[in-house]
Amino acid sequence: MAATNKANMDEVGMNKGIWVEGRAKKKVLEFLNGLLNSKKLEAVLMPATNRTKDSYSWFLMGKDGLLESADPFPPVMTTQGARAVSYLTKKGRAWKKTAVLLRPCELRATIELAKIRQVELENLVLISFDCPGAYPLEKYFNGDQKKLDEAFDACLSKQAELEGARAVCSICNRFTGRGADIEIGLIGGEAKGFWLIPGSREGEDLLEGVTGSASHKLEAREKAISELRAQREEKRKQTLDSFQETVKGPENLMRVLSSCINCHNCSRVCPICFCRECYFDSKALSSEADAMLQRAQRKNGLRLPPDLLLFHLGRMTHMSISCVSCGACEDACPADVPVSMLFSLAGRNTQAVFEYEPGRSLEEAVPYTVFKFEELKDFEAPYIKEYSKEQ
Amino acid sequence: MDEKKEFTPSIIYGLCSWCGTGGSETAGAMHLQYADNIRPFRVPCTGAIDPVYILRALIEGADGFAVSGCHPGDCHFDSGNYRARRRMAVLKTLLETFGLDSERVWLRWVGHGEGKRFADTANEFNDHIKKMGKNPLAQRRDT
Amino acid sequence: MADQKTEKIIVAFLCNWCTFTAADLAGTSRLKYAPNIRIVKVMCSSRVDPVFILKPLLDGADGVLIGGCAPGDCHYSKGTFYARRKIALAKTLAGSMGLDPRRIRLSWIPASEGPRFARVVNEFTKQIEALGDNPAKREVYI
Amino acid sequence: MQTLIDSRMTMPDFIAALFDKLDLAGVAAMTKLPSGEKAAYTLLTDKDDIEDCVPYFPAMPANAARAVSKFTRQAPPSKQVAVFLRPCELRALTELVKIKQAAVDNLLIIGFDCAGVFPFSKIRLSDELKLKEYREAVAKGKNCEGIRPVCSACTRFVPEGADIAISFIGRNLDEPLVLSFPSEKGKEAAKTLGLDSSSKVEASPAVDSLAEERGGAEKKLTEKIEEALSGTDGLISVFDKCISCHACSHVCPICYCKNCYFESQTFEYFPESYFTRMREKGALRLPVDRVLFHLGRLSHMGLSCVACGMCEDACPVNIPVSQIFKTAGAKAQALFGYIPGKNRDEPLPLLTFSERELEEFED
Amino acid sequence: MPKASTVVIYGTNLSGYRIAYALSKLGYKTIMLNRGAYVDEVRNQVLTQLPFDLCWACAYAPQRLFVGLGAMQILYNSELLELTGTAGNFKAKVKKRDPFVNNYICAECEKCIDACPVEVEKNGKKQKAVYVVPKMFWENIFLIDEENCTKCGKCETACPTGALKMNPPVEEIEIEAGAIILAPEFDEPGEAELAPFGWGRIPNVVKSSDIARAALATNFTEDSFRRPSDGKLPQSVAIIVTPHFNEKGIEYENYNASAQAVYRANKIKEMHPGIDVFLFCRDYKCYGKGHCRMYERAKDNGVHIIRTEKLALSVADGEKNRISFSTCSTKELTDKKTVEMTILITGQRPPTAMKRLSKICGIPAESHGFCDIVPFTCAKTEVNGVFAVGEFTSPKGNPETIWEGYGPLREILSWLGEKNVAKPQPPVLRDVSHEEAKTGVFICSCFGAFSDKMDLESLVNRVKMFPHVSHAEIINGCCTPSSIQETAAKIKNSGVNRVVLAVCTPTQKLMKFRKTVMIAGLNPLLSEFLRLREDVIQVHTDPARMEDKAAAMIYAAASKLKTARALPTLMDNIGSSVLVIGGGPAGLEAARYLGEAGYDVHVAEKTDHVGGMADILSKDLEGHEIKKYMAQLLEDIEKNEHITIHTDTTVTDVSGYAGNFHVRFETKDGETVEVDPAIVIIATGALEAKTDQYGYGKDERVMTQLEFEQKLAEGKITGGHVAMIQCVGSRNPKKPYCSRICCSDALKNALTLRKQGIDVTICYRDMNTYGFKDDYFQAALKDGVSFLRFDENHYPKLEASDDALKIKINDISDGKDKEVVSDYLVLATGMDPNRENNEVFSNLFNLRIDDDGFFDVESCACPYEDASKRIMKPFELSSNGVFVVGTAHSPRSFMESVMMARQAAGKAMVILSSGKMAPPNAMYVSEVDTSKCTGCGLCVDVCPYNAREIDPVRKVAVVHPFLCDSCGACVVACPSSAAFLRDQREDQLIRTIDGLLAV
Repeated sequence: MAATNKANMDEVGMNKGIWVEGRAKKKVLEFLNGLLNSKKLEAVLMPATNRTKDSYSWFLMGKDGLLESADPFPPVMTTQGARAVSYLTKKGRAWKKTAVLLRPCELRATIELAKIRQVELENLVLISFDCPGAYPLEKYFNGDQKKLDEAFDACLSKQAELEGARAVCSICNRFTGRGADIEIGLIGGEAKGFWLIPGSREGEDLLEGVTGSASHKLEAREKAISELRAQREEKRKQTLDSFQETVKGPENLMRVLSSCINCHNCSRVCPICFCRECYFDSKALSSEADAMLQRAQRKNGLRLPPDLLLFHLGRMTHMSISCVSCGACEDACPADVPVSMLFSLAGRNTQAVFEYEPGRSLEEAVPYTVFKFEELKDFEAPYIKEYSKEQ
Repeated sequence: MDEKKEFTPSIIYGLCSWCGTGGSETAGAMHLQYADNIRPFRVPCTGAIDPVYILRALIEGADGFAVSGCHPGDCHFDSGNYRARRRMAVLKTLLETFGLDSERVWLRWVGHGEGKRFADTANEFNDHIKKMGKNPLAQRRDT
Repeated sequence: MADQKTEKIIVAFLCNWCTFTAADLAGTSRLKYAPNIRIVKVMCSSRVDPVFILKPLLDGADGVLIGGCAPGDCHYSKGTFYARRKIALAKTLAGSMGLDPRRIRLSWIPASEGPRFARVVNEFTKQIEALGDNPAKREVYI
Repeated sequence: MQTLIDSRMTMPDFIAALFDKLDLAGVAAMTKLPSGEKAAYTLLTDKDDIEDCVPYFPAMPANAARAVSKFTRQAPPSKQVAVFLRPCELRALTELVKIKQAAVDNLLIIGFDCAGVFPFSKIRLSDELKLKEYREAVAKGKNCEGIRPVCSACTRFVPEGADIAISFIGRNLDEPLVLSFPSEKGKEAAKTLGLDSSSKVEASPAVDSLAEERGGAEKKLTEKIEEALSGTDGLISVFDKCISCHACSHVCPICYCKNCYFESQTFEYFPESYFTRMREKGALRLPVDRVLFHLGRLSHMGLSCVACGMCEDACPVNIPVSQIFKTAGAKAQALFGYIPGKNRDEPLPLLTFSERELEEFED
Repeated sequence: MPKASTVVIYGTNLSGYRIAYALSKLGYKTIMLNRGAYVDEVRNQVLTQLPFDLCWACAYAPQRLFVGLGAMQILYNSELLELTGTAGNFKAKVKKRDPFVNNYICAECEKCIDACPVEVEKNGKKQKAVYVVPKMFWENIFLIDEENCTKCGKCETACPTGALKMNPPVEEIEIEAGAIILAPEFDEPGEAELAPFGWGRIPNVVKSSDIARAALATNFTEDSFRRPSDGKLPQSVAIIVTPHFNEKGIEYENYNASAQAVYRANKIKEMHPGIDVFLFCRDYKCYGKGHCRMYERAKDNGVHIIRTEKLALSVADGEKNRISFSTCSTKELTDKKTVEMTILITGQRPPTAMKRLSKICGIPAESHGFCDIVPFTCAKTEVNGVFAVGEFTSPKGNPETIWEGYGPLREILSWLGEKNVAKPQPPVLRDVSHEEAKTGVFICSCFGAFSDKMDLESLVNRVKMFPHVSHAEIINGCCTPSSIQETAAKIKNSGVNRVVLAVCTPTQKLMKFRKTVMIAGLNPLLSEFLRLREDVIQVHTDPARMEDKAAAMIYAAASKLKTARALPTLMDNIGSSVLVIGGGPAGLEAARYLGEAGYDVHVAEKTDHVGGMADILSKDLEGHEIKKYMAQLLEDIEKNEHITIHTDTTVTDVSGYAGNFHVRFETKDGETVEVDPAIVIIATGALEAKTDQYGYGKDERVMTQLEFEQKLAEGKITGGHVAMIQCVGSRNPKKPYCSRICCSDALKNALTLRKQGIDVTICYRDMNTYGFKDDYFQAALKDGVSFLRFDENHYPKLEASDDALKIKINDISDGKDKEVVSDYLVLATGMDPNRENNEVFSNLFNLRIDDDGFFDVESCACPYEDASKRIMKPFELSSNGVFVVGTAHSPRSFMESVMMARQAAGKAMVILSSGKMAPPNAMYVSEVDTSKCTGCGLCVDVCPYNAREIDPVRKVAVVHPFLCDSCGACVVACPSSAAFLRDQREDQLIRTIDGLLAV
């Protein structure tokens, strides 16, 4: 259960990684099959290539073992994994003990969804890995997939930047699977092998009996991670700051949004946007023709369907605090709007207000549900008592 | 638009049904004069103001949106104002992030008995928005 | 590929007034018919949305049978006319989308005709057996 | 055949005249966005803004019928508003009126011949070369390179059901408009605008040649899709990449449901159901009901599909949704002899019946 | 002779109000005798005796809504002259004079003021002889300045509604009453009492109540701390808890005097860390919930807390106060501090009304001059049928006073006849669901007052053109009986089915507006009430722009109404039985109270017998016979057929919600009992704290106070010397609360010992004897009990040898090290929460546990003390229907636990009596659109009233409407607008915004 249970984490500690030599993809599948055979697990939810082998999809696999095409490290993110977990457990806890393989951002989104009861973590074992990023769907579908796959595999262990990765991936600073029940440590292993690191009691139990050496110290990995993180953090800051410059002000922002077709597909694939009916598609915003004519009069015209900017900004007020910068929105945008950058930027800033990191810990309440008595004074307009003396 | 005509901003003032409204009523009872282009928008509690309303107003023609309700600790509904403050913080952060004049949105607590504070806030906000000028966002047809 | 020997599954949507009653009659008359059928009672055959037909086919049922009152005999007077249009649509769509329309059958079986119900089930079962397994049955990629 | 009249007005003049003489409350048409790169369907109320109108701009960021639906669903305008619509948008609007998702009261519908549109992410206002090619293709009555596949196979490119129709194929876009007035409302408007039959114009032969080219393309497209969709394997392969985002239905002008059936609680399962199904098959692909969504959606709206191509434009994984729906929709429509968007008064096929029909489907 | 049913309430203190409210709910009429010319002229506690600074207007005012609804009547300028008859059939002779302006008819058009020719200077401002009292919460009160009025009669002629009567006669009436409640307001100490503290003679000495009042208008900002002499912010402040310094008449600390002082100190410090704050008290009496934490905070904040026995104030120089004090009782005033401002925490003095009322009603005063109450009863005086409540019976703070209003209900009812107030039958409403929306706008001219200020005709013409408006017209008014009828007729005749009333404040006149719409046959959800007066008429001057604003408001309201839906008021049936968990004195008292009122009560007790800790106690400090009382209680319980006792039981499962719980418990034999209580009272008590300090547990001579008391009762203590150490293991950062009872117990046992001639030494930190208990401290001093006072950081040390216990202590009274040689050491260990128990019930009933381990008051239906705003709300169930009473709530004495149980039971009785319950905001409750709801629970998390939960099967939110107070927190929390308020659906609010921008 809940991998991000802090107490759990502290107890287990982080220096217990098991070093496994060999190709990570193969070994991880062996490991999972082993758990299925030994009935420690009854099912695994993870990506596998689809029939036409040109894309990936989520599969729940069990009794007969994993599909041959199962791939713990897919080069693209078709459906955000947290959504897949949500499909499975929205109506109740997983029926059987199930391992789920998630990218770090999918893991974070899963934790966020657990907070809002769209995911039930009980009976799930969350496994995550050091993610090199993912290709944009469009690039992957239109490019030379073999080459791209090779480049991706090469990146898995070398902690090199994935060339052509999605914009959000290239500035991702939370690229490890920390917080999962089992973390697959690729960084620092230099392709010779990888670590399986327990993040909870449960993870520890599952790793029992996995043969590997404990000799390979995790320090190398920690060092590599912190270097990469420092780099990424710097890059993230710079990229978002300079991106902010390009979208600041109504003129710039509307230019960026001008290709938006108001299809709301970004929210539909968003793992955090869990509403069954989006507020911005609801009756709340519908009005009579005359009212729209009036709006048109006020602002020299009204784009139809209306409320395009309201949708984006409004959605940000609803979920940017929980935005995990997974990039699913941008992949699904048919109009090439840099949605994920917009949301990453918005999320960075709104999350900072509450020092909230989505997906960091299950125990951290969603900021809208809690408050402190003394906080956020800066957002209040200070009263100048002498303002209108004459009265 | 007549350029010479003084700019009269279009302002919505979101008031909670208790203190915000009470403050405005006290101002009324005391016959305090304040800017007449301010339109009251009444909700049960500041905690019931969805930032979406404010965004909608700013995009659709308002030059400013002020919110007043019970002081912290005084909420008729226990804690609505604390949550309101959080939402307003998010909203203002977002507006700031995208350079959309976060100063067009004000949150200031006004108690039931604070007629003067209410009128002052209305006037000050009006002057403040006048100084800021028209809301460029509200003039765009592509939003 | 599909194992021809597996038991075929036929999902049947039967209208409460005619065919479901006919099935009842078949039972009380101790008529023997193929055991492959899984009955879903609906109040009227026109309640059967094409989605109800397509879903079992995609999820691996080998056939879908819709049974209702004969045109003109509908308990709700016009239901079967609408039902016929819907099932025609379902079959046409199935045909154009790569599903075998022969796996869908619409039969009007009045309440009094228990034997006919048994016959239709047997016939349809045979027909489905001849068609073999629905390829979607073991298809994990669907 | 409608009488064609030379209006002696270019597009801007025409819109200005509409404003002036018909006392319009507004005009809705493709309009340049202030940012200058793109155009969007926009409601304008000020005559001064009409210079930004670009009704012909060959892109469809949204099917305008959806926009008109948003505009009129709650209540139609109390004063007349002119709406510019492409033929497929007009057909979609007609279908929406049937299901009460739009009203045409107080709308003056201006339709125009459509030479197709480019995928919307592929065209900008600044793409002069492309636009020039497009104009030339229009004048010649040929398919322009780069327009969407469904557009190049669209044979219903002349507006049906407009109040004022602009004849466009085979003509120069900058020249005065050639109009016809198929409806009473249109004729009334013509009178007010001071247009009479004295300036009759002949129909352009380019219309027929384009029809022929499109007819051929349509046949080819149908064949291609039919082949791709053969058998369960075909069905799976075609939709294999689908990520269940449902973007196709969300931009579809016909899919009017507020909460899509396939996103409703009906299709949310309890966990045990997933595991049982997984055991039966060995593995279960998630999200489930992916193919069912497409088939089911077809069964819900295929009879009204106007092949506008929005779905395909919006698909983030390049599934030829529109081509599939056009092909499958056409077959279903043929079953009932139903032509969507043809006639506002014709009932939807599933809401009517005749007593003796379709007997081949029963036994 | 049949009993009378009306109840006369003398005075308007909060308790009286609460009784009036509760009786009206129960169907009885009350007549309140208000000695002032308007409500609150004689200040009751609401303004000043708050535990904290809070604006209470919104919570206090709703009680007034019952005034004028028939159930509660207020007589102004009234006095009780004579009381004859006996309980059940009193005849009260009352003198009264109606107010000049009848508030229920007055439209507040101010025409009288315009007409008045007299103008005088008052406080630097010009004022007419008829004038408005600055707004009292919701009402504007019109008064005539009798001194300057020339009686010209112009105002009376000008009054369009006939509300103003220039010469209302003084009348004498006789009221037949079943019971009399004495609830006069408190007497604030005046110059005489406060003179020693310089009040009235030394500049910059202010009363805390003055600050509290000022704070209400400035909302507790810096303004409340300006020094009076020059309006400047003082750089140093002294706060003095005056009751501690034995000045005659105010020496008894009311509930929150110490707490108020510390609160005030913290407030100043937190706002201006630079100000030096000195707090002078003798003891810090912090026995209320959370009070010790405030004290800890004060220390952290750097407040200088000076414990002193004596002090005096004088002028230092200019406008500064010099405070001379001594920390030692023997020393003269040697230490000095100079401050720029002094705040006196004043407390209450004995009521001046006591003498008169004593004569009229025949009730005796107790020794201090307050009204005497029969022990173990709620508010019962020695005369049957006459009750006394609130600060009339002892110094009190708000929470106690308010709760006291519920305590005596059952006893009051026993003297009353048949119910004499029927609920008004609402008019039949038209079903308009099938009609197209037609909105009518009715614009009030306020009898011409509005039309003087702006052109209403023009507004009407403009409004008529709005797309959503089908009818518009001017009305005269909508607030006087006749104008309500006229307007209703206009609405009806216009044929509209949506109504916009552009009138004045609904905060005050909501009921009238609603009534108007209902008389017109429409559901009020189809109407909007705009404040033309407050938002336009009174605050703007440019007529054209006033019209714009009014038009915009009307436009917005009309657009909002377009999609309004009429829905019936929700009602829920509630059960009639009660479950009491815990069979201690508090639980049993609650059970007896409700059982005798005829409600079925189940008592679930964990152990094999009921009675709890009371077995051990025989008398309390005041000498009340606890044993006798308990015997009577058990006997009453035994013979009451409504009460079922289940011993040896464990509560295993709770489902349902307030009003309709379903509780299962198991007995020791594995038997399962299921009950469906409407209300649950938790009285599971607390534990005596144990300690390992001072050799307790090892040395038999060291024992807890309770153990000692038993020994004493058994006669085992016959001689020697007894030492007591107070506050062992408590009032420290680890356990920051006072157990409230230890000081009393120590005094009680010490006095007993002294009677036997045994020497006693009490080592203490603060003598926490509150109220009249302080008498016993004085008595103990007189009786020769020796008191040694130690510092909180230097507890006494024990040196134990076989022959003696040597206690070494530094006495801070004189700063000397002392040694006490004793035979017994008695430790005041205080109370510990029953954590295990509390945990269980907190899970079962969704109650929170507070930082100290007791039940948190915010989450239960019995908010006492710091859940301040909710205490005021009369709404019975603005939380989850679970009352926590007695020591499970917080440390209480025996008597206090029992009283608390009665008060909760009284409130429970009011709820149960209704059988049905509508939500507090009956019409506007929040609801769920289940097709949209995803069960994310955000709404549950933010609901302050526990009114929502997730249905575990359907995975959607459900609302318990009568817990919902319609705040809308859930609506905003829900991103997909699956949560909505009935009158404010999302689309309606968006329409409103569009509408406001449309004109």
